[in-house]
Amino acid sequence: MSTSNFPGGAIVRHAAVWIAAIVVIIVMPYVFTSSSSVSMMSQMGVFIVFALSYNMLLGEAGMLSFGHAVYFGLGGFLTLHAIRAVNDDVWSFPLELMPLVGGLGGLAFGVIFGSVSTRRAGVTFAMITLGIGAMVEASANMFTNFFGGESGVSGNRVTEVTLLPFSYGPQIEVYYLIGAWTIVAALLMFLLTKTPLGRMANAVRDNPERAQFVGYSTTIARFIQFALSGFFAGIAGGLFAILFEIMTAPNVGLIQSGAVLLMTFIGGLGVFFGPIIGAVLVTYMQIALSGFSEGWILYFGLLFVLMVMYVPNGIAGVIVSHFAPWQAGLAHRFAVPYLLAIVPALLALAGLVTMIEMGYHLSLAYDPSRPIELFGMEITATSVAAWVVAVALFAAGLVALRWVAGRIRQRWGEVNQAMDAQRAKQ
Amino acid sequence: MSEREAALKGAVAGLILSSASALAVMLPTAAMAQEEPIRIGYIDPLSGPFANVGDAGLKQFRYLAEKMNAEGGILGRDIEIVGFDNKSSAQESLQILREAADEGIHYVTQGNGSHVAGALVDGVEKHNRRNPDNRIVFLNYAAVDPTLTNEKCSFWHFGFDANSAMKMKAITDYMADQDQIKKVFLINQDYSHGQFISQAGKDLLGEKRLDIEIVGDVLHPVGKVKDFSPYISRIKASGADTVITGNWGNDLSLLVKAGDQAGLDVDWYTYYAGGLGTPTSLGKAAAGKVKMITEWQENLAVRYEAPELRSMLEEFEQRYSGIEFYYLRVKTEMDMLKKAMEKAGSADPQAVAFALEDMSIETPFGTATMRAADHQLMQPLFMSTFGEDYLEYDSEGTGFGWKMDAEIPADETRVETSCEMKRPTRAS
Amino acid sequence: MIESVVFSLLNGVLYGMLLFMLASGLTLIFGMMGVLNFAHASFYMLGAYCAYSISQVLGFWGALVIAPIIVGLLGALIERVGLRNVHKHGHVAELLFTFGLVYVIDELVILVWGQLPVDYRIPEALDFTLFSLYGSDFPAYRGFILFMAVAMFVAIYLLLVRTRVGMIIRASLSHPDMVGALGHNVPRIFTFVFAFGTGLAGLAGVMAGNYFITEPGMAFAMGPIVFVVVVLGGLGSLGGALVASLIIGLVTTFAVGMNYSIADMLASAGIAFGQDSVLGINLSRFGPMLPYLLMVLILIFRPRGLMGSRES
Amino acid sequence: MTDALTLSQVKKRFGPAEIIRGVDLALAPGERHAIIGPNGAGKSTLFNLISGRYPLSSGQVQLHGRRISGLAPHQINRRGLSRSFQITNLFQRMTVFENLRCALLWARGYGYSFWHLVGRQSALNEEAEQHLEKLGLQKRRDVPASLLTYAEQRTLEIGTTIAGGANVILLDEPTAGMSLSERDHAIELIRNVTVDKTLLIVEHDMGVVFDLADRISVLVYGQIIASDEPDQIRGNAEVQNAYLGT
Repeated sequence: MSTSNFPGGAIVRHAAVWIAAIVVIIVMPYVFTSSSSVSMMSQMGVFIVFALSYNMLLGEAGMLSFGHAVYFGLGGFLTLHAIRAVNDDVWSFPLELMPLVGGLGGLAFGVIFGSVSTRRAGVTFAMITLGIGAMVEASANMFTNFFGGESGVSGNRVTEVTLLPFSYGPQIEVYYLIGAWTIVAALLMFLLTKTPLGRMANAVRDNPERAQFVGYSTTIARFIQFALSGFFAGIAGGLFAILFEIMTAPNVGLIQSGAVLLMTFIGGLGVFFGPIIGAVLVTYMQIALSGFSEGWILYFGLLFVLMVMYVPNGIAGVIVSHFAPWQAGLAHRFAVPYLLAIVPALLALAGLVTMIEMGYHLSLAYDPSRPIELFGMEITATSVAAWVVAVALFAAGLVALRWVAGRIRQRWGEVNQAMDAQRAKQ
Repeated sequence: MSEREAALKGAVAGLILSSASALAVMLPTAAMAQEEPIRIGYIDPLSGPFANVGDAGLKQFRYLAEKMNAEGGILGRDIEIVGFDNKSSAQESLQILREAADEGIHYVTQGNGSHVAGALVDGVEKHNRRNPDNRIVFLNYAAVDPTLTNEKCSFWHFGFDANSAMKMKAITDYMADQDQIKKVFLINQDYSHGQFISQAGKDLLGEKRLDIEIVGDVLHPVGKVKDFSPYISRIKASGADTVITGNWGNDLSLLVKAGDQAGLDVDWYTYYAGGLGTPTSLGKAAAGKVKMITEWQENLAVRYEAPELRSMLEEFEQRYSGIEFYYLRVKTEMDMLKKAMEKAGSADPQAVAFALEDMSIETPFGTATMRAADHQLMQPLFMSTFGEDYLEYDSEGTGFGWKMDAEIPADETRVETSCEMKRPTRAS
Repeated sequence: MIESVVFSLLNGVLYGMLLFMLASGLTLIFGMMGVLNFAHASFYMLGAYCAYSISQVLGFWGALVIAPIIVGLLGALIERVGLRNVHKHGHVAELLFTFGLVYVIDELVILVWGQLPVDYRIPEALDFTLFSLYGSDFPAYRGFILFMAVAMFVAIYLLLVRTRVGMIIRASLSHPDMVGALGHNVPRIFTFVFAFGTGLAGLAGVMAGNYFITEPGMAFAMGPIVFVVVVLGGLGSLGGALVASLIIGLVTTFAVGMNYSIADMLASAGIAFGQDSVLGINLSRFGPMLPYLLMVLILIFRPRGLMGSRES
Repeated sequence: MTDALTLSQVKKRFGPAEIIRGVDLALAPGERHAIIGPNGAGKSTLFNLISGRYPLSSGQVQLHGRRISGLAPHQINRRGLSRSFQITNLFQRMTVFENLRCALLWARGYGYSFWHLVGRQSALNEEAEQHLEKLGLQKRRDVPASLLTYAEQRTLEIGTTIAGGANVILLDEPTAGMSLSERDHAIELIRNVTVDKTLLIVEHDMGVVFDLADRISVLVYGQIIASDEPDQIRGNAEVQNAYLGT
């Protein structure tokens, strides 16, 4: 019997990862102390939960949804209404557990909408979720009592009904509340992948037909997975509501649904920590990049398109693909070509960024002839020379990158051969 | 093996990615001035579908700040406008509020979307309560929801545009004097702004002119209607001679154009026909038919002989072809802020907020006063008509411009407020 | 009453035909390649903007010819450089690729043409009243749109039925595997179909850009509804797209005219109930929801759509 | 004693074409039955009809005397009928061990549980290990199914088919594409794992068929033209004529 069958080692290894995660969450606010970074990290926590719940669909069960924000948003609205009810003395429920309200709401709507949508798979399923998403978004304008019209629903998270002696007014207290929920939700979703349902979700993703011939209804497996995913999306929505104290109609809408898809995909589908990377990265980019450049959506779109083309397994997929060489002690052989790749990659990127920034500057700027500051230089977008240099940089970078890519490909070939040889020896 | 090939490509793209994020950090950041400027956070959409409007506003603020700085700034300090992209989202705006507070920005200004303004009023209130040593004042240059200076009013919020109720009062006052108006149709966007206009329009007309018949009152979804001709058929069938609409952007352009194409002969009373890009897309369709109620349009500078404003708008338009000097109230806002800071002798948010209360300022068109009771600016409003017959400045190079029909003095725009202002205790 | 019905009918058909111009390209691309092109409406927007720029130089008629070709060539380029690489990762990856493309195209349009609406006008030659009915004018340009849409349907139909390329495409619609097996260059057909489909979207943009407004938000406003049309009609079915376009056009147009709520109807039947609840909401306000509701219902109960031959 | 599997007047039409034109077949419990026939005779279609993959146009299928036609595949599977596929049909991204464990989950009553951790279910894991051993795939335990050799994949396919403990097994060309030695190994395996089970097998390789089967049916153009013991089939003139001879 091979060693990995003995669960002890795996448990210790896993536990170490989770403890490390908890430590990181505790320490981060001491590293990034400003209230906006604490707020940004809180958002990251929210979106980690949301992206993980989305991965339960697309990554684990192969269900492409364009309407996952429905459960996120409705969960958030319900949580906020519950908080308002507590503030109005209609109800009493501790703030710490409020995300559960969102979770149960997400679960309930997941059951309702899931019962109709999960009967289909593939593109049909995707279209149904798109339709439901658009419908719920449109209905936000009709049911203004619940959705609060275009100004949304707002509340005050300081309810005075709490389990712990915190008011949750200060940002940092909310951060730790979200951190705790993130850990709990992530752990539960991780464990879920180890259950019969989780395994069969994978089975239905890989081969729905075979899943049927080992006794499982693909519809029911998808449905339960979908509803549970709605539960966790609802929790994320509840946390979001506590963080911002306001929910608006776009939170249930298609753009929010698209955002979670982007996060999950960029991070990496099917690898558990992929969506976590994606949520952190995309949240950072959304907040930070939009402050740097007017063209942040374009960078974002280009990044996504390039990822779909060249890195369909996401960032986590790239990392995971290096595990085997690492274990075989061959990872160092990539060092040189990877280092080589950085130079042309930076060149091409610098060229591209310069072109895009100059383009935006020309089309939108306050004063197009005024130089822009880029990479510590002053660049005049109206000068032809700047454009020539930028295009040249970009082109040269690309050409060099192609060459390096060849080297990397070759090196992968060698490493794979070496690993096969190692395996053969065993 | 294809899977491995993918991994290779993955490795390459991964590198691009990592360097991309590294570069993102190195992108330009605002250079630090030697002397700490007074910074105003401008929170409006700078990307997405409403970016054009947000962008035009930002340019105007920056232009005026530059002018002010050239004349010595405020209290010897420069004004810096820091643009933040809120993507039209209330939540993003709240996140920006925190960022702004972190960066030591104590003044924020916003205008596009009453829902964002509402969230900001709420957010600023909570922020100032939770962070009494780092307060923020919210100067609202365009959001017109009356609740902002009524139920939701806040000591930290100042409204520089006449609110929707005041504008409707001005419109109906003007209409009451137009004897040819017999049948009025209301068509509005189906959200609180449009709903308010529909209700207020009916109420006020009913009070002022009993003989006017309201022949229709329709709400349509915001930004969703591509073809307004069905609505036009209804207006036509109702026999209306006048239409009131609070629509803005494409909902307004498409509506008026569809009316023109169907040969509908009515007068349009609007709030936002002068809004960015709207004259361009309206063009000939609007000529002689579309009216708007505003605190400003460029030909007023000619009519009221305000050379300072004329040179300002000409310089501005020369610099930015395609956009115009849309908001006089931005200038009013900046001027009042300057006056208040000088009166308070500091840029301390609370002192400045107190100084702004009941402050008056002279504009070429009359006095503008910040009413202390609800922090609503009282300023003269003007009814204007779009057409070939304008004084000097056409709109967005269309060959059509705005001609003033009537002035509604500041006093006559007054609407009672239900605001119960909670003021902080004044530090002596 | 009759006049409003007649006008709603005319307007509904017109809007429906415009939708069809967009949907036909999308449904062709799906039928042939299995790709649901999320960026289809973005190509439509590109068509409008290109037409605006070209019409500055060559006038509307030049734009009418050249702009769709440019958009089609761009589509071909994107298919060759991007989509083809993604193809091997499956349909979901293709869907995601076009999804990302939406962001890129929409932003590039802003980069090139700016964020303001551009002044793309109806040509003088078509700027007159075609006829008047019950006192309402029917502009000639609407007639032109109708004419073009019908011409387009006929042209596509003939192309599919009469030409060799069309035969191959039609064969691919029903038996995608067979065409490759018969020795046709499937990748090249894919490129052609994608270019053709996006070119059609571009043509729709040329026609609609001046009828509506050419501005950066026009793709986002049109995108989801075109999807609804194509799904409703049955993915890959041209006839289905036509029927569904007309249905959606008429439904949305007529819903607008409904100035009653369910509660009002109950009240007129003598039942006073639910004025303050959902039932009291004016039916016209349900208008924007209806297409999506239709789509969800059809997908649940008849997933191949009204006239589709196979389920996606 | 009721038959394990009964087909009565089973028919299947695809559009105008009738592919299965009234098949009657009865398998006694414990019987190893092979279906042979020329390409396009409808053998795989017949499997798909029995296992619920396609709906019947008319007729009936019974499992242990109870009607199963009209049920969904997973319901048929739960009643004790399992099948393999002509084209390898595994959970490609899962390891060999996990493929086997997934095949056991329903049979061991885990259902759609999201409160058990499969790693902690020792009885379940042991059983999966036993199957692994039976298949001789211990060394490949943690290899993803997609990386197995072809013969290994076919072996695993048989393994997942029988793991759930179904007593009626349908195997669709289990040895197609194998080398001679691999084939002998597969026959041995099939013989071992189907002890006390009812087996219905489609196979082109006559060696396999005559080696394994107790009885053989010959399917030609959607009809069974003969159904008998191997020796009788070998001598049947009609079969010779329709299939073997010409």
